Amino acid sequence: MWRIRAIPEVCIGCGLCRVWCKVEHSDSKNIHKAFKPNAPETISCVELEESGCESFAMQCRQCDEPLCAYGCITGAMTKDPDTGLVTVDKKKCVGCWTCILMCPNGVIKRDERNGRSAIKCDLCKDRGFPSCVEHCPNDALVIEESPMNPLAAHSAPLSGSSRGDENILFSEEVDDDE
Amino acid sequence: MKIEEHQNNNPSKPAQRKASDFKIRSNRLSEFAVQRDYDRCIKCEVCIKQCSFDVHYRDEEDDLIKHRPENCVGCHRCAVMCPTAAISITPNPAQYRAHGSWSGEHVKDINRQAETGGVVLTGSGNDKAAPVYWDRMLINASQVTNPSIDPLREPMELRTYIGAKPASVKVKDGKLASEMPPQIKIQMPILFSAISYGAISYNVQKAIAEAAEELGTLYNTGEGGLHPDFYKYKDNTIVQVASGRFGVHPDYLNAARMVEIKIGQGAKPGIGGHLAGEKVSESVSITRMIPMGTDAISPAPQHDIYSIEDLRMLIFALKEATNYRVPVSVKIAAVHNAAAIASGIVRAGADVVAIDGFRGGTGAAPKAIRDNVGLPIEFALAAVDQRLRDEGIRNQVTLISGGGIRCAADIVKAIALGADAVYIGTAALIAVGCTLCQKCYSGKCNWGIATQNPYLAKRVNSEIAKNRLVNLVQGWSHEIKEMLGGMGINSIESLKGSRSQLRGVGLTSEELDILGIRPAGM
Amino acid sequence: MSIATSIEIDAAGLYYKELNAQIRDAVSEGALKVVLKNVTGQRYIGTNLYGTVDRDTLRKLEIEIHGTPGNDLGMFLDGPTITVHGNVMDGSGNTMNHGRIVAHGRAGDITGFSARGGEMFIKGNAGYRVGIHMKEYGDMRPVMTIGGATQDFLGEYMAGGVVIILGLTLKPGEAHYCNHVGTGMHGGMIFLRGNIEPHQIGTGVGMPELTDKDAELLTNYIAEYGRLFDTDVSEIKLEDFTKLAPLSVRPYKQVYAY
Amino acid sequence: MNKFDYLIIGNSTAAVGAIEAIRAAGDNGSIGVVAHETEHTYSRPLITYFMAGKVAEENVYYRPGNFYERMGVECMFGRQMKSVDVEGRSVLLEDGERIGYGLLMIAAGGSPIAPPIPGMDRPGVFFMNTMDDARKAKGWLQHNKRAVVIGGGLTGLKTAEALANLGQEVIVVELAPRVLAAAMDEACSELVRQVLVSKGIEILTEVQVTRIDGCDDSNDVCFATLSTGEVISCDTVFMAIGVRPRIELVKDSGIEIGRGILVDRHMRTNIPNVYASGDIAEAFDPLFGGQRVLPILPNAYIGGRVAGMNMTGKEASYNVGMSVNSVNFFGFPFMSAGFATQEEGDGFKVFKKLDGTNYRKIVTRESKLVGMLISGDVERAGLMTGMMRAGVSVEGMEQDLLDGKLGLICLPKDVLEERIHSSGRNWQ
Repeated sequence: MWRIRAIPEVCIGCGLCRVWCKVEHSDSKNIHKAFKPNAPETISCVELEESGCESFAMQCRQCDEPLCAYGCITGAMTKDPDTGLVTVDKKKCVGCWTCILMCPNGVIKRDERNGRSAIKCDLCKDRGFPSCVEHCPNDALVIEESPMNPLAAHSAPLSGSSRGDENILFSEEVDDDE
Repeated sequence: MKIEEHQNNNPSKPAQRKASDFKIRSNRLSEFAVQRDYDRCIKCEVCIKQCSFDVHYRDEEDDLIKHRPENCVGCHRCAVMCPTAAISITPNPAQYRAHGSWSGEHVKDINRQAETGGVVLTGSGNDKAAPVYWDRMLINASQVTNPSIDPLREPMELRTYIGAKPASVKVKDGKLASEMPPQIKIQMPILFSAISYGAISYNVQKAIAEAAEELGTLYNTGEGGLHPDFYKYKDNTIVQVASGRFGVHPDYLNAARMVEIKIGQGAKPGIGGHLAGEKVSESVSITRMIPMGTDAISPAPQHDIYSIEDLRMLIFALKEATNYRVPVSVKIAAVHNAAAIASGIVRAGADVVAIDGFRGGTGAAPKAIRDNVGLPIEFALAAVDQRLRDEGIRNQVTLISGGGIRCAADIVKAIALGADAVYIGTAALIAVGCTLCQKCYSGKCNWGIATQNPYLAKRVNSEIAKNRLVNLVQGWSHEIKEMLGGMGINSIESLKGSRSQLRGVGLTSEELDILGIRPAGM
Repeated sequence: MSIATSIEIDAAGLYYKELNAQIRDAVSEGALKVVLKNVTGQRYIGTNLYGTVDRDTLRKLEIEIHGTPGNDLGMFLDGPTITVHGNVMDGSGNTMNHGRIVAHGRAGDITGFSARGGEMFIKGNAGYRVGIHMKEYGDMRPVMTIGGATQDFLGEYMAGGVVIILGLTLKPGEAHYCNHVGTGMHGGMIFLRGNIEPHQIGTGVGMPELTDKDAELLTNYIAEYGRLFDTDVSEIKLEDFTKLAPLSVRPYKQVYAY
Repeated sequence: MNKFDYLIIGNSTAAVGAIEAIRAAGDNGSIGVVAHETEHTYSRPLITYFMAGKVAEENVYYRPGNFYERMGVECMFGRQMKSVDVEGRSVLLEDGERIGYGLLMIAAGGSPIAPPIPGMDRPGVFFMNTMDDARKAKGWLQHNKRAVVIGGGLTGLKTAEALANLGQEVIVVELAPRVLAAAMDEACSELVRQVLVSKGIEILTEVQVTRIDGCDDSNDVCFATLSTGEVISCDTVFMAIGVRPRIELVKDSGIEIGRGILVDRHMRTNIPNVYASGDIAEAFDPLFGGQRVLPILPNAYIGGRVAGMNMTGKEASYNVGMSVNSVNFFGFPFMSAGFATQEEGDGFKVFKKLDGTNYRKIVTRESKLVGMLISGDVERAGLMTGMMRAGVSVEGMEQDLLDGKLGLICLPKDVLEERIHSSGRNWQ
């Protein structure tokens, strides 16, 4: 599965990640049209964090234990057992924003453009490759590719039968996999 | 000890405050014009964040991004970073009245000095249109009589050994029986020239060191000391001993593959250097071993070297300090009597002579010096090589030339003129991102290269920079091999000093004589 | 294999390279004291000891020189104590890091050039540009005590460290003869005993009052001078000292047009 | 006797959490689910949306239609558990069938509190607890137009909102002096009141409905009499006073109960092979520092998941359960977490900022963030719950928190490092 990771040491705080995220999540997917004065509001799923000289970009980490999905009252937010992507089903989302309240990284946004729905980093799945990573001028965003943790599956099908022995989340005894 | 600023107050003089006390009255025209295509501008503010010279700003009232062209230094960072290519930086079309003698630059510099009473500073290499002799030399190639070599399929040797070579060697049982002076094997005749940490940021020096390691060549610390983190690159490090003696101590000297005594720098022959106190950050202070915030002053001369005899003393002091393990290099700026000086240096016992031409780079130099003092490296190199040959001591040193090496062809020509290897500095920085805006001395380098400001310095990702440097040198190495192959030569050794491979175009007979080459067509 | 912790080397007729190699070998083999006899101008004594033994051992090493060592005595010195029973020539303590040089005689030019640490004691006069570009860093601070007087450009470009000039070789009432003292100085301090005129001092150098810490430092070094050279220092009064210190750590700030 | 490796009582969020955890762990054991409702698993908070016609029926379901099939679960819906035999590891259903289990999880939720008001049984009186309730009310409302909602808590107000959206005249009757008294402080509940009133909802506080009467010609609801003596005409009454854990199901079974079924951090009851989670459980609240019944959906899922993990033998602990609520009325968002209603004192420090309709309040204890309340600008509110879970000191950051200016970058270096690098598995 894929995750985007920030490398604060080389993040230059330019904000191009935010710009290109907005473009990708606009209707037109065209930078000029997306930012036209009368264009519908564009939303960035990347949060550029800055403090003095330090900065980094943060977007959804596609958590193995996604609290947003666990808190979702409608079942709209799920973690895909195959891709590991945490996605929101706009048709189901009613905009209660519990996911926003649950996400410890604060990277879920409100999208009120066509009805209320949560919006979050989808790794630009329609595009094939995350636009923020591709456009980062200093490689301060990278794709981490890791095998899908079977235990991380939010709703795994019956067939998946590898029975790992590791402890997971919530556990004080847990050693993180890194 | 903390030194306090002492204020000289003269109570007898009544205080008068004029407008000029509050503000510099500038008669300068902006050097650059900023053009913003408002149809393309998406107001993302990337330009605002990227400009350390405060050119771009958001006008809240008009809800537009606007600019202050008078601040622009022409580094093009904003134009490159703008996601919609909405910005172009051009020379200001509004210029001083054209004049055949008084150029706009003269007028601007006069104003600058009339305002401040100071020495006009600049950075990077000489930007004047003095003749570049590399461009007036053409390289030979084989046709029919001496077959050319295809370097893609046949072995081609760029390996170079740095160090003094004995006049003769004894071989016994097929093995070398003479004791050789220390030698350093490098994979191509290209070394990274001296750029100190302080002049450039940590990340850039790290990238250069790592590139040298990956390429199997050497980089030079400059006179800024060796950062503790960089001791791990010691097999690829040349450390410098210069007039400031910053960070010079036994560990430093013994961490290196080569020690270089810096007498002069091509961009500013005959003068010293001052690293402004504000650039002496904590990390720079650790590296240079001086307190934070104090000026790092490199005096013009080394005060223990007032003669060739003194130079010999320092060379051997360094050999003693390193137990004769590493070659000692002496770097001089190319000046009028470079040949005689080089001869003296060789006789003083140096293993390597590095000559830096007047187009060499600098982090800060008085403009008057940078643009008017020194010699083109082509002449200096040719003269030095010839003099050492005439005196029969050419073998005693490795000759490294630097100062304005721009491409692989320059390297081939330099080696044909007599160099063993070249130093590249500005070219390396361009590979990392430098756009030659010449504001290195300001410490506000928008490309994160010539700065110690942590916000700006992060702009160089050493990993990316290292890869770019490696690519550049590998690209050049391929080109050198192609040119060698074209000449029917399969080893860089065979090209060394082979001036018959060069012909001059558009050169006077004196120039041809000095370069030791024949005119094209002969 | 055992070796005497003290070893004597007769330097007569030895080229400096051979002499220094012998010293290096002796130290490598464990000598803690090296006595050099008949030294006649051999250079770089003490320079090549890096890497012989560990740093702590190097700091205990004593080198005793009888005769006159050549230039660059103890260049890059990093630990040992060198005692010279005679004069020293130019460049003693050049770029020294740590250790001690004691000369029972006079010293040449650029004594202590660019030193970053360590101590030097010169019994008599010293030459030109003494203490030039001395530095300090962290807890490293070189201190040079000169019993006599010096020539011009004393403490030029000084960026740190302490130079103490006792002026003992001057006749009573005789003024110092060095000019351009502290030119370009931007750190450190010079304590000068005896008369000096303002025109002898470089621009940018101030004469602040002695602090209590200064007095303590001076008292200690004067006492040490007395002890090392077996000299009566009771006549030396703190009030006879002039302290010279730079007015700014950025002396050339205003030189440039930006 | 039918026997399952895993028997789950209940068919809601906690049950789903447990089922998904069991299957995610790769355990293929048999799972049986007993539920007294006949519905496929659905989202309880959505029933008011469904009633208002804002959410289509198919979207009320919490998981896709083939969920049980895909998970290999045998459903026994519309059947009520009667008792548990923890010795014999079996459950007796009301219909007399006995089902055996290897491991049991009780996630039967809560039942609505029904106050003893005369007239409660009249047609037109509804609860708002199940899909069935919502469906029935939806039909009723088609030919009625004036409703009284008893209870100004979350369910009551969401019901009122739904009713207003349907064009009903709505009167909320609340016993406490203000609405949402359990979840919000005075200032914030006033903001909620203003939002509701602006949409035409009438709110009566410090009153009760004492009786519900029909009309002369009909048994249907017609009037409600208030404790003030006032009589209001209405045609529908919703009971939304609250729910309580259905602990009567395990009475005398040997399973320890408090206000709910007491569970440890592994969601295990005092009986080793019996687990409980969801609204029925009384579990550990790390902020509160003790056992609490916290009937909120996120905790139900997480508790169910922890129970599921532990049941398959993968040790997991329930450390993140704390009170969190995110709700909006007519699009205006409100959020609360932890000690949201706490006022200054008892070792708590409280910081508040009211700017128009944007309200922010943070509560700290020993310089750690332990509670918050936000209305309006809820952007990045999760940062604060994240800080609450991580237990980081927010000393000196209080003003930034109030101004909404705080980012992840303000977290201590080690916490930040963990956030940037972690795979999101270990939110302490």
